[in-house]
Amino acid sequence: MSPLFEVQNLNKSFGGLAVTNNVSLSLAAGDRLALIGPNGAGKTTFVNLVTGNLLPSSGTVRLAGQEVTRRNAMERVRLGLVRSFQVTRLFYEMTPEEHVALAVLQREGKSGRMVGRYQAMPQVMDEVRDILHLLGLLELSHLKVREIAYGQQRLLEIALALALRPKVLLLDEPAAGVPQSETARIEQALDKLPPELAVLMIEHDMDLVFRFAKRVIVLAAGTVIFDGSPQDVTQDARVREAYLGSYANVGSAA
Amino acid sequence: MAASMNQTLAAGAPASRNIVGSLAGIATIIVIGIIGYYLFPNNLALLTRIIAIALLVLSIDLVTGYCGVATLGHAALFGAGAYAAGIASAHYGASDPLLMTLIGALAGAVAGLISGLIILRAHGLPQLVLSIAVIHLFHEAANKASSWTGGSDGLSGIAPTALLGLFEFDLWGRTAYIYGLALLLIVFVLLQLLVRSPFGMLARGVREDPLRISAMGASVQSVLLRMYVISGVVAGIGGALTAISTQVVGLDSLSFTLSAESLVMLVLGGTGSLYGALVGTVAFMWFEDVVSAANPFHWLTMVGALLIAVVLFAPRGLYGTAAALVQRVKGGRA
Amino acid sequence: MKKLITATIAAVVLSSAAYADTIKVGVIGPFSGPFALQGKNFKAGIDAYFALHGNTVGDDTIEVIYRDVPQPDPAQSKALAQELVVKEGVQYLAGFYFTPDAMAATPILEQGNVPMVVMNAATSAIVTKSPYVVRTSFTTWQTSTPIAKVAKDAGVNKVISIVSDYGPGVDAENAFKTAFEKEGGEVVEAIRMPLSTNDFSPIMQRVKDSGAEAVFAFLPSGPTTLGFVKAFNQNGLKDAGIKLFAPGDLTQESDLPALGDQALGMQTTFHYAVSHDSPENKEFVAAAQKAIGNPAELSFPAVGAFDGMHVIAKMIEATGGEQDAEKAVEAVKGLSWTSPRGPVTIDPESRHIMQNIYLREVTKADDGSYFNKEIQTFEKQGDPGLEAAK
Amino acid sequence: MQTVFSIAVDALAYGMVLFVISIGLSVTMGLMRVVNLAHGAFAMIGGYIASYAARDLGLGYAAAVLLAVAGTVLIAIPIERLLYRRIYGAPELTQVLMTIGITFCIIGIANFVFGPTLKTIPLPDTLRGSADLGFRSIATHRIFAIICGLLVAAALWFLIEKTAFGIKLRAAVDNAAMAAALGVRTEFVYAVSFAVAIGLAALGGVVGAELLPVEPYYALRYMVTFLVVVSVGGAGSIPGALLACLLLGAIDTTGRYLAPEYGEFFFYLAVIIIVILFPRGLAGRFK
Repeated sequence: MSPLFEVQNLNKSFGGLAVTNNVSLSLAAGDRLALIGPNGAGKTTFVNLVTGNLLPSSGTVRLAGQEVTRRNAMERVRLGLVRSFQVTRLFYEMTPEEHVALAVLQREGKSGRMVGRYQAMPQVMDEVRDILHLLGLLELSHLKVREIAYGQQRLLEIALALALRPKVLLLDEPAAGVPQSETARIEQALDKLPPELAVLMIEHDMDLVFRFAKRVIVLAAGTVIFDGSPQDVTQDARVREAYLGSYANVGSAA
Repeated sequence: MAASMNQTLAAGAPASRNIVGSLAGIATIIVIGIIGYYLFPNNLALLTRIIAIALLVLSIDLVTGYCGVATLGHAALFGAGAYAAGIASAHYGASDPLLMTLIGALAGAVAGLISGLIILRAHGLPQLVLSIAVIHLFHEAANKASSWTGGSDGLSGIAPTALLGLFEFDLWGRTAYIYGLALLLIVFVLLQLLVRSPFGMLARGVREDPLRISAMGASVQSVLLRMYVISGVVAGIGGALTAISTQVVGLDSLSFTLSAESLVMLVLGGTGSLYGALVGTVAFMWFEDVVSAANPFHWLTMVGALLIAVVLFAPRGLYGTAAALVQRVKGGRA
Repeated sequence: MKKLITATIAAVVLSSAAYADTIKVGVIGPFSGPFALQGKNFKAGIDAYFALHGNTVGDDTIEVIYRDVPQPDPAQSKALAQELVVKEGVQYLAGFYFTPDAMAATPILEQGNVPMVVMNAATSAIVTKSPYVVRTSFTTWQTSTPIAKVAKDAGVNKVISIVSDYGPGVDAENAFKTAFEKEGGEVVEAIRMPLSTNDFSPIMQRVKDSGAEAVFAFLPSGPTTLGFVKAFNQNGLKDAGIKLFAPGDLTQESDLPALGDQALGMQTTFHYAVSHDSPENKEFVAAAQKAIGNPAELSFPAVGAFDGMHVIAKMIEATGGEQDAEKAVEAVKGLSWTSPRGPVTIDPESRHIMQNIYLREVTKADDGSYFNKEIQTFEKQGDPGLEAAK
Repeated sequence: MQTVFSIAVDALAYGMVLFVISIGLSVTMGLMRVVNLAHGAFAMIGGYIASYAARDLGLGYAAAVLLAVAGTVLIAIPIERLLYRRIYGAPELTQVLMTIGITFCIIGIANFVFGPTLKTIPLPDTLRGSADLGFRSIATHRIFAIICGLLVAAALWFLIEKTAFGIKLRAAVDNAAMAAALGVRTEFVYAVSFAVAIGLAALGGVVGAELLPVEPYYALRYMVTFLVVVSVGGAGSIPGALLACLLLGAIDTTGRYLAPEYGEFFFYLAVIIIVILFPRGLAGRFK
């Protein structure tokens, strides 16, 4: 059986500077893969290549058996590849309920309806409530998003992704910017993700990576330098070099 | 379980409040319409004109207020409707007012599609410039096709027949006014349904964050284009109403001036709300009428001062600021 | 509430009944905006008429109600005309600077039993739109036709026509072409340029390439005329001996101070020059300049308005103040009088004004100001535009 | 061939006049991110002051130009402090509303003070008349406008790219908070940039008056042209604005020569094509 999601020999360079260098990886249903790497390793570029916001210089991206290398972001979403954003991108004047409802409607192909209200569609409302409940956002469902805490906005990002019922979920630093006290809620939310879902998580927070991922890929200078279990990653010489070697540069890079 | 019951109740409350609110709004329009009829029985022609422009401003609100597209060329849609309805009557004898309205709506939709296809190719300031270019092209086209449009002399010879075969469009403009009011009400009710529908929600999403919308698998471009076509229908109806009620169409209906003025009316009333569009139109046109009658030589200065005052003291527009005030008072009480 | 409404209506009805011997005249024109100067001239002409002849006819007092349509906007014009007739109860509609605005109001004349006196709008066809339209201004055909003879007499055979691309411009082009070809001349090229043209250099290049001996031009008065005349001079056309012919819109008195030396020697044909030498005109100019405030701002719309008020006064006289559009219009058909511009007659058939058209040359006066000096008269010109349309 | 040259000269002259008038707007829109529809109004004020100084006070042309620039800036300072400062960073539509309001007021006041007629600025003898280029003649004043345009472009480029003030300005534009933290007085920087932009508007109004005569509706009549030019060039870019002016000048001039009756079509079609191909302007610095 071919994997659900597969990247082969992906390259991207900006004016001669190779930012993504021959990266390959694959995901099957139920996988929990974490992609880590020091600052400037090319993680953001990689995300953009995978989601279709950037076109690669060479290489292929396959999703559910189809080649999607040149397809745009929207089509990839429809084929089941859904992402969350590193910096929350939400509709700040709308409520969490509206967010999730919009996602559910979009998935069901009903978002173009010009009459009727989602509140009057029982299955939609049931699903919306279920998802909000799952992520503990139900009591906030009628506040405007700009009025809720950042940690809860991060949860809403995940809720939105879930509402689209993806086959492959790409979580771009789900805990970024969330205060330490609230990361536990993000972890809980991640634990509740459907087991058959293939998840690729980009993350800085190593605690979260160790708890969540079954497999880790380390990216440095656009190249995959490690692919293996979380247990082995800290022992790997190249990973240590990439991270420790980069400490000296952190100050100037930031 | 109890908690979730409470949530359900809470969820139901704002929904029903919305419906009550919208019914109240419709009732307000009807009441104001009737008061207008009896209070200014001799000004119905001007009131009808306000209605036609209100339809144009509502139409701009759909793309600007709900989708975040900045445009200074929206009169193209209005003028297309006005000319189509006028040409149908003057050249083809299609003078039934309902038919003319339909033709206007269709032409508005086509114009919406064309200008949407062009204007949506850019964002921000370049988008504004594209819209300006579009309105100038439409204007020039109408000026050039003078055998159809009458060019700068205006298209005359429009003679709508009696509405439903019963009501003549008379000198007092009663029929035109009531017809216009009915059109406005129908459009308003439909638009209220639209902006609360899933599609309306999608459009608001596009305004706030297009990237997020495409990350949800929806096509931003398609949403905007559909909205442009709907907006064209609304503006086209407004244009047809002008053609029917004044029986003449001029190049001004395809002008940059009208585009800019109606955008100003929208911002004055408050973007992103249908009431804002109506309030803005009525306020601006009323102000213009009063001030230009009182002192035509200086009314421009006063309109300018009004605009500055609105930006300084009511930045969300008249309706938006009033609504926010009401909200705050209510919030304070709760 | 209902009481209040009834009371309001009653008040409106009563107020119009109480002043039965006040005859209201509704004047629509551009009183604000870029064309406000023309509206100001309307008002000056009307005020001058009242100053010289009083505002009473028999027992009746004339009251003028002004309504503003800043730019061509037929819908607005129609709405205001309707309001004037229905709400203000005017017995006469007058003014109308722009053709579309006048055209828009014609359908309500018969229904409202109201005559319309056009004080400026210059497209021939307006008078055909309703039997209740009388015009006291001019048509573009009327003022553009005689210049063809002037050109031919000056020995010019090949002319290039340059007009602004809108109704009056096209009228001017057709009028000149028709007349000039009748004289045996040839219009080698006819250029229509957008109204918004700022830089006329490329047009002047076309003139050079065309090999024409003279230019016939029509542009609306205002900022573009200045650019046009300057471009004509600075691109060496004047020095090359190419002549410039135009109807008087190009040398409107209010533009002359700005045109200055650039316009010296320009020949235009028009129905009225502020400098016209007659006792009637001296009287008129004195009154109108007083009314307008700044004497330099006075120009032709004022005389259209002045004569328009004369026609309305005659109409009131004929009807004894009763509202009877047919009788009123009938009364002025064939009416002749001496206007500040010279002898004029309302043509009984077309209801358009027959008048002298003058050839004028821009001349510097002793005090350093510029004026249109009349040097030739074409007597009793009708409107060739109506003929051409037949 | 001679015709081609001739058209090219016309295009250059027209483009440079556009440049002199529009470049100030490019500064406000690109560097200060204000959609300043009142730009033309300030150019008009400059024109009026120069006309008053030269015609009614009988001062020389150079003195009139200086007076116009200084006077317009002086008038603009309170407007900046009271009104513009409130709309920095506001949504585009708000800026449009405010600056249209300002434009209307200025038009109304100009109409009241100077009347509705055209005002001219008498030229000195050296700029009057025409110069012979061999194959054609051109108004001396046009040559003056071309030189002015080049000087302004060079001076602005120097100011923004090569001076300490330019560095501060660019910093303030890129990241106002950061610049402030580094000790740049952003309010001061903004005020100075605004003054420069207004001064350029006034200069453009005076130099361009031969082509775009001064009258109260100047501010509205040419508003769209200025906006289009700046946007096509890419707001905030001096080379971009120069390129846009020359290109649009060429298109406009050629179009009006070849097919004057479709002049408007050519111009706006070209604008649509350029904007779609270069959504950030020919040399846009910012999104």
